[in-house]
Parts: sequence; structure tokens; C-alpha cells
Amino acid sequence: MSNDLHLDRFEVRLSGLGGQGILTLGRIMGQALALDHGYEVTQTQSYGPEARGGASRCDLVISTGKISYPKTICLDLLVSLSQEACNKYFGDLKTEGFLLVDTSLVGQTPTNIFWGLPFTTMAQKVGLVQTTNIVALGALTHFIPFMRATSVRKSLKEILPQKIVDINIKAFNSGFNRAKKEYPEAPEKWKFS
Amino acid sequence: MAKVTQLIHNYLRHSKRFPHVFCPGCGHGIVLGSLIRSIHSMGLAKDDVVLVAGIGCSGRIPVYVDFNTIHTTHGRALTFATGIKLANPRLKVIVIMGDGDALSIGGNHLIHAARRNIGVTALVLNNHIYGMTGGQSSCTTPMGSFSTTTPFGQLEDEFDISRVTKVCGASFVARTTVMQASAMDSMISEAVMHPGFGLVEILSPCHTQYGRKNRFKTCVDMYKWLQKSSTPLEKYRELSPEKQEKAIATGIFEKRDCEGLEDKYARMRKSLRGES
Amino acid sequence: MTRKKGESKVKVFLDWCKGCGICAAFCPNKVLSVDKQGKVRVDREDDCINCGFCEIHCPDFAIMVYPKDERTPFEANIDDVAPATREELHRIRNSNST
Amino acid sequence: MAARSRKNKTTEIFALGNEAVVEGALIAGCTFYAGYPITPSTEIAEEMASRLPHLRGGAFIQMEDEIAGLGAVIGASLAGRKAMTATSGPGFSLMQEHIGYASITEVPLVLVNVMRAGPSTGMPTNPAQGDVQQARWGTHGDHPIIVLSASDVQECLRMTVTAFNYAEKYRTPVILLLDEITAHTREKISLPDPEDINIYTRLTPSMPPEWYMPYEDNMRGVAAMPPLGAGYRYHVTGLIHDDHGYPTSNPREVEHIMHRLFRKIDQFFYDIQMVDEIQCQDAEICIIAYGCVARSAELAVQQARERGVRAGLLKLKTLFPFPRPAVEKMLRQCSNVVVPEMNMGQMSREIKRVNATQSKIITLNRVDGQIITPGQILSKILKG
Repeated sequence: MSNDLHLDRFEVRLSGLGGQGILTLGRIMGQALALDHGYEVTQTQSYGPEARGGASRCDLVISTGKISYPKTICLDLLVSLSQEACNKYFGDLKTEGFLLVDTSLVGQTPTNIFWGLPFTTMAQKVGLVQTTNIVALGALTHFIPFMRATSVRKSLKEILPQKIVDINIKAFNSGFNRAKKEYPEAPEKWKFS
Repeated sequence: MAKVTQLIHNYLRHSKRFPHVFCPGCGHGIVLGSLIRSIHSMGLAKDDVVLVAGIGCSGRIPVYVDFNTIHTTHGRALTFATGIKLANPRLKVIVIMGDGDALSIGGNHLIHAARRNIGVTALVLNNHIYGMTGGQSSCTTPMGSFSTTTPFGQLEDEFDISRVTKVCGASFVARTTVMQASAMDSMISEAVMHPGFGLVEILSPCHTQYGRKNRFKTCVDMYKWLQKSSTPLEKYRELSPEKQEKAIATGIFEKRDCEGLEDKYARMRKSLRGES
Repeated sequence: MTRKKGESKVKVFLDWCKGCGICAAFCPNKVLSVDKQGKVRVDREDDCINCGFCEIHCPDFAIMVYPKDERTPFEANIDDVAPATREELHRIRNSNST
Repeated sequence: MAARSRKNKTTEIFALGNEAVVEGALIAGCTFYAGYPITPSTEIAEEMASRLPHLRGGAFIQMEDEIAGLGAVIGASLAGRKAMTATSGPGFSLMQEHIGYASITEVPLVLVNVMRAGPSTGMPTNPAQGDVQQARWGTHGDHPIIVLSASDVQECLRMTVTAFNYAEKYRTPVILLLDEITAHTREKISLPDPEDINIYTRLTPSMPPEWYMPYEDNMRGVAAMPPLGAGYRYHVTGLIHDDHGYPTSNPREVEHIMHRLFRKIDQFFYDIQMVDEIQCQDAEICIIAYGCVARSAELAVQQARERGVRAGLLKLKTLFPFPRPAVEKMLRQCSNVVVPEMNMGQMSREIKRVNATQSKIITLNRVDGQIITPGQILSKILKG
């Protein structure tokens, strides 16, 4: 069902702190959607000194047809893995858009309507805090109805170095299953034009 | 000796007008003769020799000789040579530069060519002055000397080309003067045959611009000065510091085996491609 | 290679010579000099010992030293294209006058 | 390296604009890269460094500065290689000397300039389009040059191939202008089968070396070019030279070569001119844009049409020689022409120059290091 979903500019922003692997997360997600699901995807990111240490962000525009303007205009989904990023980018979210946060780091959400999972704590449980981004990717795969877990796992294996693939698959599954358990109905809430 | 001039003539471009543009008594012609003789003695084919030059009097040398010749931009000859050598390591790439060309505007390229040990040969024709633009001081104008831009004497210290190149890691460094043309022949041959970067500093007097302003009445005076002051390295080392001041050490300052960059790169490429 | 006097010829290409005087100044046997026209003149060809200095130090490739009994390319065909030698000219002139 | 997936025989990759440039260059036959790292063009150098050594004879070298980078590229091209470099604003300024050298010596090469905000160090990670006129007139003296631009990742690949083809065909440096957005956007692109792509390689002389003239004026105005060491020994110089390559200041010979240099580009103008006409057929208001701004414009056109305004987009892919006929056609057709660009009007001055019909030219200039949004263009369209 999900792979045939017609999309017209579905915009996602992944945000957090530098070092959380936001860009890798965006790249894996973008690649899975572009190459395996067959969508058109543009992925842009902020570069330079601001991308080191401080806030980090990565934008994806996903569409069934050709994408003209490559940047985001109005976000359908904002993923924030830090309080600062959440505060900074919340204003770019559509009124009917969704917010997904890492509850281990985002204590004060600007709205009560949000999805939240403790990605960092979950990654620690998996055994490697650096897999926070992949835990989030697992959760995203559940929340976004047109993303297939098999394709994302495949893309993950292609992009990540061989020796860390196993633990990341574990992290992915942990995020995916927890999201499915806590928010079973979330994928149904989207309204696609 | 009988065939020397004839031999040189065989390498000159017959379509070019001679005599060449250099002033009477300019050493650059001697260097060209020496270069031709050494290439002939090594048995290199004209097609395999690429002569790259920068800007200035020395930059005018290649056009007269029947090799693959490239007259580049000021100071950048070594960068072109690096590209040529890496693109086709079979070619013998010889770079002719002046002192301002190699050490002032091109100083950055020289120190890096020496550091990366690319297999080209640099001949630096040191005449202590900017000849073509009319006698302005260069980075090798000796302290106290006069030029049109140091009318009251040069205040800055000069570069020792050979020393600079040596400390930058060149695997072959030598110095000679145009008064020792035979020695220059063999030095150039040795530099060209040496793997990796080789530099020969050649003192080539500029009477027109440097000599006249610095108490050398004729070009012959400059040649006599070169003859008098050039001292083989072994003898130079035995001189007292005061005498060393006035003498010019000549000879080979550095010579060690060191694989050229282009060969290292080819080796890496082979191993990546799984060829042995 | 000969080092004896009287065995060499010295040829100067005057069109190429700029008269810098290096050859004359350093010639061990004073074979060469610079004339008033600013060109090198061969004064004492017979004193040349073919040391080779002038040939390799001429910046303009304008001097050639070669064995006396050898013809060089640039004069090789002179005899073929010039029908009359000096003696022949003399003979012709004499025969005309009589 | 970008990941690949094969579908329906074409290989698809999810790649950055910069990575697509490398893919294009390799398809075009590039085997030599020399350069100096500078944001935002660095990925091109990084990708080349890891890819080229795998090719037969492939070579990558990181030089000491941009001047040296382009110098080495010219050297390699003279030695017979298809060679390229990539840089950004400050490096592009340093390279101007050698762009002139390559123009007068007619050495084929490709130079990718990923524009950032300037002048000087400017904003290294922010996009701009401020190098348009510098690309055309940056080096001193009159000279021929071809300047291309790309606005999406697939086009980065295509235009790099085209850049190499033009360089080789017309023996001239070709500059490909990208911007930070285009270079740093990741998109799905399909790698064409090299067999399906027309690749042009420079003509080499086929005559005995004694008769070869390196700068001969023939019908094409472009002489054959042998690699160094192939038996055709000739002289290359940055001085104005005659047909044999020897320096000259004879007015007749100087005029001859200068006119030929311009003629070789002029007479093949229609081969070089590339534009995309998007919904132009019935357009009443036209946007003329290039680079990443063309993508904003495309969305603005769509939004305008949804509101009943017949807008069209003329996307310039060749910036120089200036695609005058295509622009003039739109100027005749539309009374209002919007020219959005991320500089203070470097291309709009060209458009104003050819505006014989006195259409209203509405400029939209943004120099704050941010992309012009579709909304900004739309409001210009709606205001008229």
C-alpha cells in the first residue's frame, strides 16, 4: 500500500546537535526513498562551521514527480534530537505537520501534540550511544507510512561501514518496534493531498 | 670539439630568426648550448624532451630549440611541468626559470615541487636581477647591490637558491656558472637522469642590467668575476668565513636516491588495479 | 682531438656574432679579437689549439672550430657551384688581355 | 562513493551535485585532476582522489594553490589528457591568470566553479551567483570562453560531459558554474550508459610533422592538437603568436589570431547555445533564470499558473556566449520579464543590453547568502 502513495512535496527536517549523525540519517533515508522506493528526493543540509558542534540539520523533500525547488518551504515533519533544534525549527512546521522528538534530550516541547521516544537512552541500551540517529531512523520508518523497513535496512547496509552494520541494524529494529508499540496508529494520521 | 657548434645548430629551430634576443654576452645562450649538448650526450630523442619556461629573459630560451617547448606564465612553469610529468611520465620535463621567476613569484611552487619530489629538472638561471623589465631588484640581488628599485643599495638579504631548494627536500641540487660550461653539461645530464626533482642553479650574468649598475664595466668583467669567485665545494669548505663571503660555492650540494612522485603514483595505481 | 697549433680553422658567423668579446677575452692564444665593427675577427688562426672554450662559451653559437683539412657543410658545395677558382680567374683574365 | 542501484539497465545513484560532476567527468573521459580544496567544491576533489587512481593512467594531484592547480591541468591537457579542476570564488580569482593562458594557447580544459557568496572570502558555505561576469571577463584581455551552468544534480552530470565536449571540440577552457545549493543537494540521478552518450575527443593532426601548424586557420578555426611527445614538436606560448606558434607583434598577424579566436566560438554559436523553455509557448510573463534559482522559478511558474497567470521560464544553461536569440524571442513575446539572480544584476544587464523591444525587465536580486524562494519570484510575477 505505502509504496504507491502519491506525494506532492512531502518535506522533512532532521535536526539535532552536531555529532548526532543527522546527516547520515538523512542520507540513508534519502537513499532508501530515492533508489528503493522510487520517489524523487532532494536532500540539502547546512554546511560549514555552524554544522560542527552546534545545531545540525538536514532537509528532505520527497515527491512522486520531479522536484523543482530543492529546499523545504513548509515542513510536514520535523524531527528534533535536541532542545535547541526543536526551538529553532518548530516555527517552520505546518500547522497540520508532525513533530517527533528525542524525549531524552527534549524536555520542553513547544506543543503538546507530538510524538516522542527516548532515542538516546534507547541507543545506550542497544550498547552504543552513537546509534541514536539509527534508532530514530527505525522510529521514522514506522511513522512515515510510505517508508518500508526492508528498503531502509538495505540502504543502511550500503552506506554504513561493514563492521558497524550489525549494531546499527539492532538499533534500527529497537526504534522501529518501540514506535510501533507506543504509537500503533500514528501512520494513519497523515493526510496526503 | 670540432662538432660542437654544428651539433647545437642541429637542435635549433630553423624557422626561427637568429641571432636570438639576448643581449651581447648574456649567459643564457651558453646555458641553451649546454642543455643541448647534455641532451645529445644522453641520447634523448627530441620528441621526448619537453622544455617548460616561465617569464623573463630565461623564458625566451625554449622558442629557439627544436623540442616540445612551452612558454608559460610568470613563476608558474613548475606547475605546468608537474601536470605534464604526471600525465606522461615517459617525457623528460626540463624547466627553465629565472631567479625572480623561480624564487619570488614562483617561490611557492618551487618549494612544493622540491617537497613532493616530482620528476622534473629545474634549471634556475640566476642573474641577480629582473633583466627583462629593466633591472629591478630580485630576491637574489645581493645585499648592498644597486638596481633600479634599490637605487641606494639593496637592504634585504638575498635568497640562496640552492640552499632553499635543498632544505625543501629536493633530492638533487647543484650549482654551477656559465663560465664552467663543460661542468654544466654533465651537471645538467646528472640532474635530468636523477629520479625525482633535480635543480641546477646556474649563475648567468646580466651585464646590461646588473653589471653596469654594480661596477662591472663590460660583460667580460662579469665573466672574470665568475671565474675568480666560483670555488668547487670541497675547496670552499676549507676557506675562512671572510673568504667564503666573497666566493661562490659550485658543485653538487645534494644527491640522494628518492623515487619520483610520478613513479610512486604509478605504483599505487598498479596495486589498486591489482596489477603487479 | 688535436691540441696542436696550426691544425684548426676558426669560422665566425658574423650575422650571429654580437661582439660580446667573451671568446676574445678568454682565448688562451689570443686568436680572436673584437674589431671596430663590434664583431669578432680571427687574427691568428694558426695559433689556435682547439681548446674548445670559445665554442662552448659563445652565447650565440656563432663560432666553429674545425680541422683544417675538413670541409664543413656550409662550404662543402662552394667548389661545385663556383666554377672558377682564383687561379682560374687569373688565367681567364690573362688570356683575355692577350 | 555514492551508492548505486540498477533498475531497467540504467544505474541510479543518490548523489551530491559535486559527485555528479565527477561521474560526468569520468564518462567524458577525464583522467586528470589537479586542484586545491575549497568549500563548497571540495567533494569534487575528494571523489576524484579516490576514483582516478583506479583508472588506467588516471592521476590526481593536490597542488599548493589554485594557480598551481590550473597550471598542472593545462600541462596535463597539453600532454593529451582530458583534464579538469574545481574551485570556488577565491580560488577562481586566483585562476584567472591561467584561464587567459588556456584561452590564448587554446588548451582544452574544464573548470568547475562552485559559486559561494563573495567578494573575497565572503560566506564559504552560502550560495550566490556572483561570478557570472568574472567567468566571462575575469582574465585580462579579450578572449573566447564558454560558460555553462547547471541547476540540478542530473544536469551537473550532463553539463560536465558537455563542458568536456565543447572544450575538446573548440580547444578552449570551459567554465561550469554551479552554486552551493546545486553542488550540495543530494538527488537521485541515473548514470547514462557511456555508449549512449556522445563523447568528443580533440582532433589530432594526421599529416607529417614538418607540415603541422599548431594554430592553423582552417574552416573550423580550430587546429588539430597533438599530445606532447608524439612527434609534433611545436611552441606553446602565452604571447600572441602566429599560426606556427611563434611570438609576434605584427599587427596583421595579431588581428588575425584574435579574430579567429572569437570566430571559432561565434560560428558554432547554435551548437553551444543551450536553453530550456519551460511553459514558454503561451507565456505572457517570462522568468529568465539559471542555476539553483531556476528551480525556484520553476515552482513559481507552476504556482502562478495555478492562479491563472500565464508564466513561463527560460532557463539558461549556456551563459556565455550569451544566448541572445532565445532571450530576444522571449523579450518579443512577453512584455514583462523577471530576472531573479543571486547577485546585483550580472545577467540582467546582459538581458537589458539586448532588450530592443523595450519589454519591462523586473530584476530580483538577493545577496544575503540565501536562495531566492519561489514565493519571492511569485510576488514579482503577480505584481507585474
